[in-house]
Amino acid sequence: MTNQKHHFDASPVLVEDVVPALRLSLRVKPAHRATLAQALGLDLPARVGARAVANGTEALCLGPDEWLLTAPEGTDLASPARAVYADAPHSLVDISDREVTLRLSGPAVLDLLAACCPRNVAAMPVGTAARTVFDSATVVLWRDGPADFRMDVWRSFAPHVRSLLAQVRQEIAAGL
Amino acid sequence: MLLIHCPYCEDTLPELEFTYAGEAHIARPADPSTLSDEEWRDFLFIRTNARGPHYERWRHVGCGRFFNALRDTVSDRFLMTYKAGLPRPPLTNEAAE
Amino acid sequence: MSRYRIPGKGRVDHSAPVSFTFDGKTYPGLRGDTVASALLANGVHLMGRSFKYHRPRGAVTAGSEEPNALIGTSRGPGRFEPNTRATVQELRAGLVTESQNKWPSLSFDMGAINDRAYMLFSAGFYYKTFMWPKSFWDKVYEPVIRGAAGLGKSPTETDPDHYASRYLHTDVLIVGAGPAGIAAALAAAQSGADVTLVDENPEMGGSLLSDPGVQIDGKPAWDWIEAQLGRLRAAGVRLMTRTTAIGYYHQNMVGLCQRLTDHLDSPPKGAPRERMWRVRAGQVVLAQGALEKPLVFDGNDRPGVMLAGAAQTYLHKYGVRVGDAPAVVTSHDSAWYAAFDLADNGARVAAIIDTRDTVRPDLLDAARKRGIKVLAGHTVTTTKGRLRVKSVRAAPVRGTHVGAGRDIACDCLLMCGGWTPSLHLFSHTKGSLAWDGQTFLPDRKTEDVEIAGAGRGLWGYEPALADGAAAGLRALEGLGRAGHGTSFAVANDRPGTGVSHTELPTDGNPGRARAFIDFQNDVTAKDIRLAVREGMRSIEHVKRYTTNGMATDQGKMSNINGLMIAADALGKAPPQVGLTTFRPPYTPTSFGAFCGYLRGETFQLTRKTPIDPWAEANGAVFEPVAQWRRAWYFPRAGEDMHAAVLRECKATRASLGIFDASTLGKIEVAGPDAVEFMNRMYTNPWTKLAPGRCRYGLLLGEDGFIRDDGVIGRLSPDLFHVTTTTGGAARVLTMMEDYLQTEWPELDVWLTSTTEQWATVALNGPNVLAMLKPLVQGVDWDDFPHMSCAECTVAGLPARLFRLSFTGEVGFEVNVPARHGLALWTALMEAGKPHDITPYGTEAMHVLRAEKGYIIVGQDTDGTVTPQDAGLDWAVGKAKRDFVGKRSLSRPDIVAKGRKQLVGLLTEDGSLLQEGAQIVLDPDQPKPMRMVGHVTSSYQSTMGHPIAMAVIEGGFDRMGETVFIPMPDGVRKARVTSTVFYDPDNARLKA
Amino acid sequence: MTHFSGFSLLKQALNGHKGWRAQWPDSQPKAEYDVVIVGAGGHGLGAAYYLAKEHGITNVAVIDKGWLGGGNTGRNTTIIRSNYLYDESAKLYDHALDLWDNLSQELNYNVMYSKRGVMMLAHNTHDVQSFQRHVNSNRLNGVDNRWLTREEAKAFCPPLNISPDARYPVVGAALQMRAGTARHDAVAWGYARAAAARGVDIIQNCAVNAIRRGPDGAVIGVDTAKGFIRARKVAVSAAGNTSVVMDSAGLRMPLESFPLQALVSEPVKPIFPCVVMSNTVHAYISQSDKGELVIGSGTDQYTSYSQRGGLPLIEHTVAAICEVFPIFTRMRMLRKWGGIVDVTPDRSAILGKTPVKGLYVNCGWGTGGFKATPGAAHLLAYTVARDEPHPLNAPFTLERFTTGRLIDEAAAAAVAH
Repeated sequence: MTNQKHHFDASPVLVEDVVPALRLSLRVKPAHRATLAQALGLDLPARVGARAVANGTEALCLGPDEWLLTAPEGTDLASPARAVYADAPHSLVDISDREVTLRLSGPAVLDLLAACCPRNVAAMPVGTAARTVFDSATVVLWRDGPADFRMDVWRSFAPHVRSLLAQVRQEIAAGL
Repeated sequence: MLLIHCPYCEDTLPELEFTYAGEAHIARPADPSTLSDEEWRDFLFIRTNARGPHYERWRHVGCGRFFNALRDTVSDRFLMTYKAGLPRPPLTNEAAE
Repeated sequence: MSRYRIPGKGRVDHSAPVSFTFDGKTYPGLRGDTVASALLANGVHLMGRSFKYHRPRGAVTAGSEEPNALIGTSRGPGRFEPNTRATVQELRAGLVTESQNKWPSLSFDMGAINDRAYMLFSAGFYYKTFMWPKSFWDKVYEPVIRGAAGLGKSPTETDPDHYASRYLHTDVLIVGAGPAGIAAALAAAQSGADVTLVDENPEMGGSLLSDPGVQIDGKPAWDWIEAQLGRLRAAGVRLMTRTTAIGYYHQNMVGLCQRLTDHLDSPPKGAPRERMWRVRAGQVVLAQGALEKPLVFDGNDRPGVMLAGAAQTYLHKYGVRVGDAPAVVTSHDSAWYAAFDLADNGARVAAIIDTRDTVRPDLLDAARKRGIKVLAGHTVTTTKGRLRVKSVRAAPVRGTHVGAGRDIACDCLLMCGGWTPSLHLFSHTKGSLAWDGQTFLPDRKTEDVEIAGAGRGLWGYEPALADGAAAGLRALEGLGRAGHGTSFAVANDRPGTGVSHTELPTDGNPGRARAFIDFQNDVTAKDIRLAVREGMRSIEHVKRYTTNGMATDQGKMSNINGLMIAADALGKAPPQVGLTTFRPPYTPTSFGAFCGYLRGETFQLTRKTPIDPWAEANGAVFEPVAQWRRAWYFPRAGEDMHAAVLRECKATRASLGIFDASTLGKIEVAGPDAVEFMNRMYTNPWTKLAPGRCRYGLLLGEDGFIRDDGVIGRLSPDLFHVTTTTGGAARVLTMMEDYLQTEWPELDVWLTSTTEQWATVALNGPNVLAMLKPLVQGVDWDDFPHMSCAECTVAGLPARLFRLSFTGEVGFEVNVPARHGLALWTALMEAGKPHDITPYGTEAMHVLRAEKGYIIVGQDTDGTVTPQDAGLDWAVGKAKRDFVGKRSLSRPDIVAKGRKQLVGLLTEDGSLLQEGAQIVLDPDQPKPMRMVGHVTSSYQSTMGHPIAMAVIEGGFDRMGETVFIPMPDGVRKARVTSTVFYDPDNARLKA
Repeated sequence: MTHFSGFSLLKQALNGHKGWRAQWPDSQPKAEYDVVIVGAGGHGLGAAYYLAKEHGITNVAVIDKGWLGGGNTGRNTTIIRSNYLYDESAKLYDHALDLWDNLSQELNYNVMYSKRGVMMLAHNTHDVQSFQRHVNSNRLNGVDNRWLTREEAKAFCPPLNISPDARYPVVGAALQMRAGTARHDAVAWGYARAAAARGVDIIQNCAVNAIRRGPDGAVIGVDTAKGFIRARKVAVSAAGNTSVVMDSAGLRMPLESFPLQALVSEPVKPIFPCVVMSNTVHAYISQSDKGELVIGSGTDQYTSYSQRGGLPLIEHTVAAICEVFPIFTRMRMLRKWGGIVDVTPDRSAILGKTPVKGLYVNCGWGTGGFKATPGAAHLLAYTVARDEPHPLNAPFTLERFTTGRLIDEAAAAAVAH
């Protein structure tokens, strides 16, 4: 007679693969953040977890000197960045193939995540993201909607994460 | 499982997102070659291992930053956390208890 | 219809019969029964045997604190568990149960012979004997002692069930859904706080379920519960039953074990058996009530002797009369109510024996009305009956004098020695307790926690409800939220008081009395006194010497009685003697629940490379390396490992070998200060390394010992592509980040892990250039010598190409974005066909590198090896003022003579040495021998004879000398050589 | 002291055990002692016993802030073995093993030393290389330790899962047959009783607040909760609290104290015949004479004196056990507790003199202190009595952290117990 806050719903949570996009790790000291932002033509939010989008390119602040940039395949961010390298030394590394991205959604998605995420995912504001842990894997968790998440997982960790998700989905489907 | 406040993320988060990184404020000597074997040993191996308030370092997987903390090793409670590079804060009364 | 079941009574479903078996016999029961209540309904009190004396025992409680009625429970293959408390296990269809610790049968148990010789088995007896003759300990005594160990039998099959876990963040967690807990939940649920209320039982309501006569706000207790739970549900409060709070950890983290399927006739597919909840609560309210204490007197352990509160619970919750002619012995008012309720339900109460001289008049009236004989100021000196109590002997006490006793016939004896607040979880927090003259109460708190109701020694429903509401409100305010107080009007409340005792006074010989304190472990009052007499002054010593409180109830029944008697024996007040620490879990909790998802394929992750599918499809044998699985070798039909590895090596030396090197750690070191950073981290000098070239890099710990190595390419002035060992990748990056962030924050350089960005394929062999050149665009081959690197395309894929060798042959490592890894591999396999390209695994890789004298960190080094020791002096930048670990290299014992140094070994008889074999200079010396080193690597080589590497004291000065390797089957002789066995002048690399 | 024997037990049984007297008196401190030992664990009590027995020094006090045997002696998983990698360690622990062998008779107290065998599981090539190195070096040192195939390991310990499909398949094992377990409390009590019988004072519930030094820098005594106690020599054997005590003498130590957790299951009939350790999956297990499965965990990541430790570590430990022994998932955990272990940079102990005259230290045993008890006690007594280390503990100096001659068992074994 357990009565959950988030009702176990008959429709199970969805776990889908997201097609790869361009993914870059940008590292630059706070002093030169503005210069880079200008060069790339998008805001580089200073608060860890905050996101900003401009013409298809999204910037997520992962740390005080670290941003994760995602953009459609073929977008050229390297050239504008290189142009300001002398004034604003930085590191821009292509990591498009380092992680794979899963989309997790559905009414019970918070239960799905609560099975392996120690942090309070329910408290994450929509439109933010966080680098956190899912079981033993380090992941970047994006909250795109109340019941809509993306999870970036290092390629070789993905099978482990997938089989955990499958177990929990089965458990949720069982209604207990 | 401890709760730890990351001074960079300005958020209080579960221990599983952090790794312990040993005693804080043990700066690497500018020129190790000038140190005696004893001084070098002290830097390498000697630790306060305080019973009570302990200055120590942690790293947060979220922002990837190392930071400092003052934690009571008897209660395991964090008295404060602060950014790397900041000077060692004095013991508060609470901490001194 | 079971003989002792009262038609229509209780919360069991009389319309839903459920049958089960106990020791092979089938019994009828009802939905809602526990095994214990169903057995009692059938008049069965004998449910188990005690640990040491094998004394017959029945259920003494009706809850999770039960020490006696432990049974084996089974729901088919792989689903057996021992030591289940019959008082907790709910009936379900097809439940099979058995009694424990008996042979041949529960009613006739040979082990009971111990009971005859009980005088020998006093506390700590085994420390005093079984020592002569010495040899008998191993051969006779210990096997016998171990053979007698244990209660139930361990499971022997793999568990087909699975287990789950979940994190939960809640504002207020309330443990215990009795009156205080429910009141607390009602208060805390105001102003939209997120509230979680948990209870270990199948139903919420706690003691109210055993007191249906009580009225709250005009409603009968059970209706009131129903209504309040409805309100809580409506307020969105999380209500969790069958959920035990097992442990209270740091900063309001509470572990909950939720039992999901053990009570179901047929669990839904995919449902976990149990789930561990890791709850982080803003505020915690502990409303766990109190535990009833037994009285301590001779024969207080016979089947049929049970706690009065338990009898009341069996009556009201399960509609079971535990006997027709109960006698009651008590030092607390609460047992009187049990007597009345039983009397009102058809039992003839033989007598109420109260140790107190004066009893509340209203209780005496109520007893008189029911015609119950009352013996105030009496003690109980003994009971009779073998497998079931038959009579109890009561005697008047005047001061210290015990008068003439009389035997009172009964078929069960209900006892009550008062109540102990259940403060186990509070103790987990290291909160302190204070003694109020009767019992311990919560004192100083270390967490944001409130304790409510009987847990604070409050008795009666009205105080408990009021206290619960107040605690709930305080919790709410602790969250910075406001709420209003509530009060409850209680009619037919059952207030009560009582006194605590040590052993009850007796006129018999105390030395012969069998007055039990810890029922399961057969600890008696005189065991405690003996322990004190033998110098055990700390309660911890008493506990450990007598095993009091160490049974599966963890002292819930026995701790306070043990303490009272120990304190009495020491002539101290209980608080001066202290209480043993309560440890998690609150009740025994299955290992499976702790495992959660950490079982089978999700026990620990296995990392696989992008090329792993090809290896699997092509019959690779794999080996685990750090978190990865790697292709070990690729056996062809009829090949064993040795044959396959040798073929792979020879093919590579003769023509072309291909190897999946994707697991190598990769770190991008980028920024204007990249070269300065590299100079500080690695032993090597980097300033003069031109872009487009690479160099072997050696990384030390600050202690001067080798930590990691790898080839490092400089792609541009500001960009280094660093590779690390497979196992070292994460460690090295963390170490670099540590130095960068905390020691050298001024440097403009950044580190990015690219281990998984790139799939890496190594190509080695004399034909590699012929095969590779046509596939590569963007490399100037005239300026691409050994140890070069470039960004280019390979087979049309964007690539980073490194010309380097870990085999001694011309070699390349091709890095392409991971998604293309498999495509690259297949393209290269295709292009390599003309050169019968041969895939090789990690074993061949080891052989090839060893022939060339290349070390493997972690195999040829073990954390105590310096660059000099490993013969890697050449990789240390002498001119550099400093680098990580440099200072340690000049410590006295690091520069001392006779350090172990890495050399090669060739056996005289051409035999293969064992890796890990030890080396001596004088094979004829006696043991302990003086060992000068050991074999670190040893392989059958492509050169027709085995080769080995070893670390040997002063090895560099022993070139050509003979050393000895004594093995069980004889002493090997080996010649000390250089570690480079193959192509010492690098002719093949320059080719 | 009443001699313990089957006969005395029988005699006492017949008169209701009235005749047993205190196994050790609860002493009050005298003004002065030849030797004060700080810490009444097995090591400290044993050292007092050997001082009295082998060196004729009986004016000795053992002082503890709590009850004797209440530290790691009473909190460990009682594993005893000596199959260590480096000669120094193997010889030291084997010395202890020899003493274990006769300890019950020597103390006239049954410490239940059970030579049931300790098996260390190898799960991969690296384990095999490292264990072969153990086995060979132990063999040439005359230390018993042999290599078992996977099937032999299974035969020796039937609950073992040797399926090749396991995440960490068992590929073999190293077995030391004369290794095993002992009853931890009995070790402390046996030494206490035997030491007291030789005139040693055991002073419980008396915290040592500071070690006092004279004008010449030499030790002159200890300040305690019960006042100043003069002493010519002070030996600190305080495990997790060593840093704190030594600090009061002005000595900073290369130590860190970590929480270590252990647990027992409900008692069951004999199912587990030996001790099994796996460094790769981080778990070790045996079955007590009472029938409980005794399971040891690793240390938590942060230094602590709280004797608590967290839930995640326990979950991983239990999971590791169930991975290697899948039949145990339906067993239940009965009790979990924590201790404080003091760890050195090279995971080997420090046993010997200090720069302070008259001050000796025995610490840094990490998770391996119990097995060393008689050996450490014996060698500490020797070092204190002669003011020079015994050859067996000579390598375990403080100086090694200055000179670099580390005894790095840590490098060889992920967890050293």
